[in-house]
Amino acid sequence: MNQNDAVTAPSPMDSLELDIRDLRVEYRTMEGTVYALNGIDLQIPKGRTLGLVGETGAGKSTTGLAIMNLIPSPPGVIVSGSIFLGGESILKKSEKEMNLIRGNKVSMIFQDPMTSLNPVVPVVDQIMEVIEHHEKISPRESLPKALEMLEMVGIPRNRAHEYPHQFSGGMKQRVIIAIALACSPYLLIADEPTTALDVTIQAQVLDMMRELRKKYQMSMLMITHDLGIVVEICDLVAVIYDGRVVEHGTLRDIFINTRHPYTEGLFNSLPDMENPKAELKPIPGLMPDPTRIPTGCPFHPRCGYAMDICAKTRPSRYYASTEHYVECHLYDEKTVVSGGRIKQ
Amino acid sequence: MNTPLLEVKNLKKYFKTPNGMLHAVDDVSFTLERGSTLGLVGESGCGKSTTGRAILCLTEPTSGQIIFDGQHLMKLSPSELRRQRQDMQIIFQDPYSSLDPRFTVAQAIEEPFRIHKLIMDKRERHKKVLALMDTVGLARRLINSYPHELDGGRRQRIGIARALALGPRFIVCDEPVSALDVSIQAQILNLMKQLQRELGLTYLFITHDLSVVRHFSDDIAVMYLGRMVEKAPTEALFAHPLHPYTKALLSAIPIPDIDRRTERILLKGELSSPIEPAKICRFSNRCGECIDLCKEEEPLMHEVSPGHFVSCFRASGY
Amino acid sequence: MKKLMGVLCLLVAFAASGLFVPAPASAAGVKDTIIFAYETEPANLSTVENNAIAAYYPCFMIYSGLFKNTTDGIEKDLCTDYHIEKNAQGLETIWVFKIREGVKFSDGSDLTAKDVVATLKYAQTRPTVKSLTNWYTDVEAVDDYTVKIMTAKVFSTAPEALSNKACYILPSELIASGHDFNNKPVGSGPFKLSKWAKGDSITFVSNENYYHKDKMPKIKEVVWKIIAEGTSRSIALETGEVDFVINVDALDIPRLQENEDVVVSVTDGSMFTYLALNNAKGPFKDENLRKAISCAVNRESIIAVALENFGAPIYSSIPIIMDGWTMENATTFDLDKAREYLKTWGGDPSSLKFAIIVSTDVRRRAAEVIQSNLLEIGINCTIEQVDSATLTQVYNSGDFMSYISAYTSNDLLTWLNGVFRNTGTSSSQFRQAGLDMNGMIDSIAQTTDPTARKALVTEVNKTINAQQPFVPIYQSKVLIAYNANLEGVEIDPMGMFRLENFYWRK
Amino acid sequence: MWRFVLKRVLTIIPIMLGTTFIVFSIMSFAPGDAVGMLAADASQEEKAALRQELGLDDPLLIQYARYIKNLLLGDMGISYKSGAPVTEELAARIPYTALLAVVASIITIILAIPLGVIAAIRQNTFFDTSSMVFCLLGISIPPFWLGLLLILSFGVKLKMLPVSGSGSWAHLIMPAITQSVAGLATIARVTRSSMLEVIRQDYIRTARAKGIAYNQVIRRHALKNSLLPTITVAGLQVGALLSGAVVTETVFSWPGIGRFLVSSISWRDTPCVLGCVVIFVLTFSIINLIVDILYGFVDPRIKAIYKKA
Repeated sequence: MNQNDAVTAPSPMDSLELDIRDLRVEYRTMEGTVYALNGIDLQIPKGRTLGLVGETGAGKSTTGLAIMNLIPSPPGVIVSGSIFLGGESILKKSEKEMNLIRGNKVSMIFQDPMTSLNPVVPVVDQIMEVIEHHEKISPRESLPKALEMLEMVGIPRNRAHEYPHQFSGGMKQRVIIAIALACSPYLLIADEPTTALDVTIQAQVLDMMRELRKKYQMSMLMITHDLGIVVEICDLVAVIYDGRVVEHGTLRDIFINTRHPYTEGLFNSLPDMENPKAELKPIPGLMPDPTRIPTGCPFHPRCGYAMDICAKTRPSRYYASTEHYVECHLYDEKTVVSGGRIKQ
Repeated sequence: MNTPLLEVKNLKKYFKTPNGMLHAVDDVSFTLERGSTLGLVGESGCGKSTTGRAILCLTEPTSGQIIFDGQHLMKLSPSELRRQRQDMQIIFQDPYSSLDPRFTVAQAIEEPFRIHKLIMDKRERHKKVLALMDTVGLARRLINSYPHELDGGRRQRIGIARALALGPRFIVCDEPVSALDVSIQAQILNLMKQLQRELGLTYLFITHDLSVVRHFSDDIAVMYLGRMVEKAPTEALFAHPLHPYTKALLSAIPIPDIDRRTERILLKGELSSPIEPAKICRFSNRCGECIDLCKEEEPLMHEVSPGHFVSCFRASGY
Repeated sequence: MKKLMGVLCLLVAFAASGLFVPAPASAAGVKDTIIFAYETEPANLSTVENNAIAAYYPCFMIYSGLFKNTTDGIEKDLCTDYHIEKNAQGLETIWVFKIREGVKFSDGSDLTAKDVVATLKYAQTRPTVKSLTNWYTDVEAVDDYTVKIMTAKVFSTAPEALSNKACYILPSELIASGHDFNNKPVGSGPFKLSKWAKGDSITFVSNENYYHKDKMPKIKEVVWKIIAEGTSRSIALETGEVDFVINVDALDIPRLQENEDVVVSVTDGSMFTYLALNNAKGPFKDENLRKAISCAVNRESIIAVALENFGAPIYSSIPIIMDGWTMENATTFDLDKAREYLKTWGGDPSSLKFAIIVSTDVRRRAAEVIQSNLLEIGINCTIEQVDSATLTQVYNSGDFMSYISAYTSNDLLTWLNGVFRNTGTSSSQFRQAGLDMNGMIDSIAQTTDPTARKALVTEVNKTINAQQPFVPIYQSKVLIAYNANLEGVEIDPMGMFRLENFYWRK
Repeated sequence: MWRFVLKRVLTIIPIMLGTTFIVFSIMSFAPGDAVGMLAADASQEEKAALRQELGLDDPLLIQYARYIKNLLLGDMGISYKSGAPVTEELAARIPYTALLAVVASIITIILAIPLGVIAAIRQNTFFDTSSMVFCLLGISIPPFWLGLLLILSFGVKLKMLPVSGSGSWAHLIMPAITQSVAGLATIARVTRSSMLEVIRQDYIRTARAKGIAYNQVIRRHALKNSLLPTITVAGLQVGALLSGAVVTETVFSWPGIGRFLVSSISWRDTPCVLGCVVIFVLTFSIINLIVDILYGFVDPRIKAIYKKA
């Protein structure tokens, strides 16, 4: 399918900061084609934070890179779908146009702060670079602003000219956040920003992100595998499995009115807070091989509720409310509202 | 039997660096009962992994005593120590880097036999490998696969099978599930619990993940900058954390429950340097409850309630 | 980075400007420069501090002696006349030489009898050339232009011996002051040293003080280039970068012969190559075994394999150019004979264990042919290649079974002394026991009458052949190629030539 | 930093003592000696006299100690072969080898780094493949053969360049190319692979996420970082240049130190051999020191280590 044909005008609403429709991304390698995203839909309303939850290989990071239009190509190919950022179609932009958007209208924080900064450039220069690039100002003009950004993320000015190796992991992640926020983006994509950090540092960073989000009034896509972090920072949650959103809703929808068996499995895999010694109930089996996706519902081989139909047809989307939807054969228009078979 | 399986007394491990001695593990003592699990928690760089390795004498301790089943490990000759090690195994965090990429599953699992020159018969060894694969839930068809063909969970199962091969009584688990996805993590944790029940294993469970350690351990020891700051039975620790660091650590765990929000104690700053630390409370620079004494003397571990040890001047019983 | 590059470039330019002096532009019209290419650099330019061929060429240019070697034999040079006087015992042991008057050294000082005396005495103290100077016992100056040389016994070939570069004349004052002749030679030859760029080239210019006004070099400047690699030498000749190549690679000969701008000269050489056998120990004590080996060695195939056919087989034990040479008693290639000799020897050929030691690739190839030849008669041997210093050590120590070596000289006595004389405590190169070689050499030396001497040489030659102390293999050809415009080129069997005779065709 | 440099300079001393001692011992234990070469036909007594004159009959350790003592005074001894001071012999040849090495290094670096960088950022394109094939050839072709090939094509067939010796810039071209090809190929390959590694680094992605154009990202963030392995290999290649000099100098009759070393060894001219070794060790140590200092300039983490050391 040609990329351009796929843009079937998904009426981007003004209130949406990000609108991804039916995005399909493949990595075509020598070993075979990896189907990374298989028709993902994501919408983030202005000023809200969406948690993108899933396990390794579910397509979380690919989604983030796709929004930045930074999917490495080759081997990555955007097969179809559309991405609208503030009403503009990202996929139709030239590289030059993208360079005006990246770091300016949309920023991204990557997982590992240890490797995300250039080790041979002083940290303040790495912040100044993005300011100079987007605001077209001289180094002399950008320096005060960069120092201000550093201060805002809690790094004293006198350390600005140090190199990344002189900083701890938490401080590096603060620098990266300063870079991401330096040009006040509308949307911040945070790809597992605290996974590499210790819990106490993670708490500091999450706290800071929460405050900065408020201050900048920006929308956020929080990519994580940690449901605890989702609770901390997100308004909406999208659970993805095999490159597709299988359940989407508000925090309460997902945590209290869980619908999808996979979401339920994720919760059951975690120790129960009420009864920490109780045996865990892990999801059996493994993530499907991304080069060979099961037919029907991709989760059916691991699903305790699987029925015959699950192996044959991909389930449609059922809406329990305008924001809470689920893709599962256990539900139909009626049961999905009342809660169906899970957690009755 | 009443004697503990493992007794660690005043264990120290210092490393030489250009800037001075790095006190990775500084005067750590604890005992470990047979069949129990001690969780060793703390943030990166606190010395928990070094403790685990020093106990197995994988890295030679600077000083202290390690008494395993009545044997003083540090007094053993290298050959005696090698024999003793059959009883003591380790599982690493990243099974990928601890497996030789050129070894098949079978070769990886039978390697301990070859190293210790046990079960020289090839057929016998093959049988044992299959039995181990069954034990850790690895499908037999994978016997000739290479590590890169397997996912993290399966690799970790190989790591466990290798550790179990020589029938040990004690296993150091160094962040065994940190690299795994939650669904796989739960599978491995369940497997390890099951093995403990069936084989009567004793675990030293090293992790930074407090919710996992709460689920898994009977006792928990918290380390900070090479020092053990608090040790207590799991539920006692969660119910009554006494050391300010433990309190902060517990409050920092993001809990996946929207109805339960604890008041978060945010720590200031970051870990200070473990190189030549001053003889004061090592947590004092980040502590919200710090008093003058903390900056003058180093607190010692003391028992404040039965089984609950803490090294803080301000901690008292409950 | 850019700055660094700039500095580097400057440095290079600076260094290069020092190294590269523009080549002298030849005067319009007639070329008066010649460039030679030779494989090895002389160790030094002294007459008495080395005895390698590489040093002969420059010494012939820089120095002159009482006599000189030419393709026609020995010629008077600084000596104008000589006669022999009898000593008290009536033996002809006193040689009286008249020295040419008006000869100057290149530094302008006069050459007189006292320089001759000082030189010959000095040469006797230098270990390197002692074997070439031990024939005389004393030297004295009769007057400014007359010198007397006393020998212990009758020595018939004094002029030949004096034609060796070891006896070329040096200024006595410089000898006394310990002058560095190695690097700053001063002589009375047709040329003098202009510049020695070590490792690269030696430049000579004609000596304006040269006595022989008729033979003043027509070519004023000689550049002696060191080009180690054979093919590189040939290519340099083809491209016109050099004019004269000594020791052309045999492989390049056919190509050069097709080139009209190049003359290829192939002359019979005197370089006598042989397989030495240790006569003093082990199975080679037995002459029958030595003869068996000589009969088994196929010289023709060695010449084909190792020399690309540029060589001549030899069977008799002295060089063919020597007066009195004979084939009598010499063994030739004959496998049946070889087996016969083996039978006479009576040992088991398969029990023989020895290595042929060689020091060059050509000789290794020769040894490989010998190895297969010997296999024909059931003898197994191995080949060991070492460098020349090691080989010298090996044959001096006597700790060997066999090796391949070579020796060349225009002068029979020098040759016999070099190959056969038992010197001091050490023995000769083959440790031959059955022959009184020293006696034979001395008797030749003492025979002044040419006819008697020739008969004696033949006799000696026959005697040695009968003993077969070693296995003569081949005399290689002297392969030289030069610019076709060059005239006056004459090459002697040692590959030597007199450069002062060369000139460019107009 | 200066302490680091001083420390490194001081380490040259034991290295120098070690290498000279090893070479000295090997030369002593090797069969044959200079006397045998200089006076092959002399008698034992005459040889003994010559040996005494050259100081070869003293015990080895005394000979060595004498050598070191003189070396410290700047006297490298007298060549057995030519009788000239070794310093003079070396001084006549070092400029040639140095010139060849510097020109070859400049060619290498000017070509290798852009080649490697462009090949990396255009990975799997025609340019990449062809340049890597070229590099593979460059590494596998023996310099001896390459030299002759150049001589045959540019010297004999095209008659564009002189085939041997030194004397002008034209003489320098073919030896310099021969000298540089292997190093060029090695460095280009290393640059390419380190560049490939660097452009996959997270911080490159960070830079791209800032909206910086790819070419600029390469220039600002990848180039310097990818140079680290290149510098290491370049330092080693200089060592290779010294050893490769032997072959190149022979093929092109370049009057340098490499050929001198070989001929000195075959003459058992120990003072000259030691002189060459001293020069090689010094050059190599200094180059490596420069490499280490360059490291510090490129990577602040390493500089920090130097400061502490």
